[in-house]
Amino acid sequence: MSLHLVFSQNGLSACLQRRLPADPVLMLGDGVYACQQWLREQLPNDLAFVLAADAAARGIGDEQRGDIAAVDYAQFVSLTEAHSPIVSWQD
Amino acid sequence: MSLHLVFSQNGLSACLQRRLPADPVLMLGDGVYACQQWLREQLPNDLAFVLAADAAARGIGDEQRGDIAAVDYAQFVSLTEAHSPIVSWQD
Amino acid sequence: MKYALAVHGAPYSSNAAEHALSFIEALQACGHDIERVFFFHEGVYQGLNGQVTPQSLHDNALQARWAAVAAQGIELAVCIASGIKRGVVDSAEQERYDLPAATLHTDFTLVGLGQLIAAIDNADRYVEFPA
Amino acid sequence: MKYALAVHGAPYSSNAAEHALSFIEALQACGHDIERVFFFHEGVYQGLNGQVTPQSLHDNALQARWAAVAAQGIELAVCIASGIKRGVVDSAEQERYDLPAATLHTDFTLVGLGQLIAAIDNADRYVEFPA
Amino acid sequence: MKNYLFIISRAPYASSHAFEQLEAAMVAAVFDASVTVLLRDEGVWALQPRQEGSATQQNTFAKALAALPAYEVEQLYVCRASLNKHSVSADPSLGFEPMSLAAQQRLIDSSDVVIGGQS
Amino acid sequence: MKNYLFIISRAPYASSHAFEQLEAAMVAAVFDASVTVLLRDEGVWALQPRQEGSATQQNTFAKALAALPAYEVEQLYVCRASLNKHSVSADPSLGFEPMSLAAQQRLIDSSDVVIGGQS
Repeated sequence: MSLHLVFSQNGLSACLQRRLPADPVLMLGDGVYACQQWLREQLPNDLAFVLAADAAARGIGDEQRGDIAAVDYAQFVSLTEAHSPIVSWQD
Repeated sequence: MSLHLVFSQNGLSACLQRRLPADPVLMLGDGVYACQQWLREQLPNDLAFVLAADAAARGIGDEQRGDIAAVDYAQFVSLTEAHSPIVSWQD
Repeated sequence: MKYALAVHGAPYSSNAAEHALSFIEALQACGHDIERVFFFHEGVYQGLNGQVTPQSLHDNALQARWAAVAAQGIELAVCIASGIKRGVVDSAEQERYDLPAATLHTDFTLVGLGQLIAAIDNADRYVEFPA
Repeated sequence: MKYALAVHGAPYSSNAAEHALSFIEALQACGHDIERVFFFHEGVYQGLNGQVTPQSLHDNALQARWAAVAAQGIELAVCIASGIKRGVVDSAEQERYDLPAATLHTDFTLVGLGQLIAAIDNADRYVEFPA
Repeated sequence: MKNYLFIISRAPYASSHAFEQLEAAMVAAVFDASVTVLLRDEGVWALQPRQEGSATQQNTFAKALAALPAYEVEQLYVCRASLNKHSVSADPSLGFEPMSLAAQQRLIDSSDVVIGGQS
Repeated sequence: MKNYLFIISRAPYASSHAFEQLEAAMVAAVFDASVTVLLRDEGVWALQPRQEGSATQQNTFAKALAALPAYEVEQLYVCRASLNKHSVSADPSLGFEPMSLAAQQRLIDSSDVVIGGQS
């Protein structure tokens, strides 16, 4: 099963069109701004993650993130252990 | 009167929202791909220009360009002589 | 007329250099003056001194074209703040920070952001070539 | 597990280096191996040897962090084709093309694109940090 | 001196573009130019409340914005349409006034110099 | 060897990203890997007919694409939705087969390695 790394808001759109519905998505860098789109489209929150440090830097807190889990780099590593291929979406 | 330099398709959208309706627009680089949007929105063709060399490299010919004039660098210079400020839109 | 120009893109990441160079050549053919060319943001990479033009692009050797511009007395001004953090340094900065090499091409010069504003203020037109 | 990593972004143009470095540090804490870090496209600028970290960012000195990675025997491999056209050259290329300076930091090495493919093929995972 | 409009259209942390634009605006102000700053498109993320750049060892961009009035850069605008598009609730303490697209058209037209084409 | 999917999502002439992606795909093929190329989003401009890179002293990207079969890169796909979005009439001589989004989902899922995150 693939893991998708999303680095921008446009990246999330491109990813959502091309990912299997059960694939998890990690939003990082400016990708953390895309968590609002995830919530708006009512996608399953258990498949979405944001990188905690990048979200904190940008002021993306619980309000913007809802139930999407914030993960640290160790959890980022765990996600990559469990999935292949790993696909990056910058756009 | 301003001259707008548009370097991408998104740049044209950002420009069109913020330009006065009589301002001319020169599309160059990947901005030449935006001439289809110009035609689709039925904007006045006498205000639009594409840089000939960039259009030729990308295969943007008469079919895509319609009545939008292709200009060389000397004509690009003339446009900048006649207008100020000159605003670049990359996006 | 007097023109101030800015280049914001690195080589191969955008057409900023090709556009600026062809525009400069056309400005000169029209008899205009160029106050300064300012390299800002990633545009500072245009000034790296070790670029090897791929053979397939030999008609478009950017540094040879920049050299021709510099030879006419036009200042190719690299933003010092944008440059030194990215590793584009002249020999003065190399000494100051004890760096292994000067990486700025000798046709270019490191200057402060004030020189961008001064050039624009002296010019009739400002044209920016983005990344 | 064995990981192959790629960095596609230049310093200050993207978070590619910060992401890759923190990811590498976490991989090592988890006991994973890193086959190679490959710098491609504008990522080659990570290897420039004259970068001066702004004082305000001194906790985030990228080259000091890359040095720590290299010190553990992990290859920091700069794509030679992407590098030399952009001006990122080692002393061998400096001599070959008669350039004014070697601009590649000694923690990095210039290699061919084949080394990207070889690293990926030997690894269990490939992770790419875009521009 | 001419009057300058600096447009910031990129988000602040993934690249240093917005920081560098701000430096240029401050330098223009030091030269006694009349300086206006406009945030548009992804640049409006600069006004997101509770930024904490230290989480990624960076400076906090909102703090750099807050320093603008000390440089006598006091004409601060943000595109209202972009705020709405990205659902950003701008931190009001930063003093950026929401501006319509029509007003942005007039602002650009009345500027001597517009800087900010990178994005 | 693993099977590789190279995704090109940027237009060919403003940056060398697409050219460099293609070089990487050819090298993987030289290593006898199974290589697939997918053009999506602005990458579909690579198939625009009548390109003439020499107009800007560049190589013609379509010619580089045409060389792929010589490297035994023969699985060539283009996103149909992106072609439609940009109104590109792909040059049929380049041999790229239009692919639905659903098929792209399966293609990505079945690849060992996906390269092309820059854009």
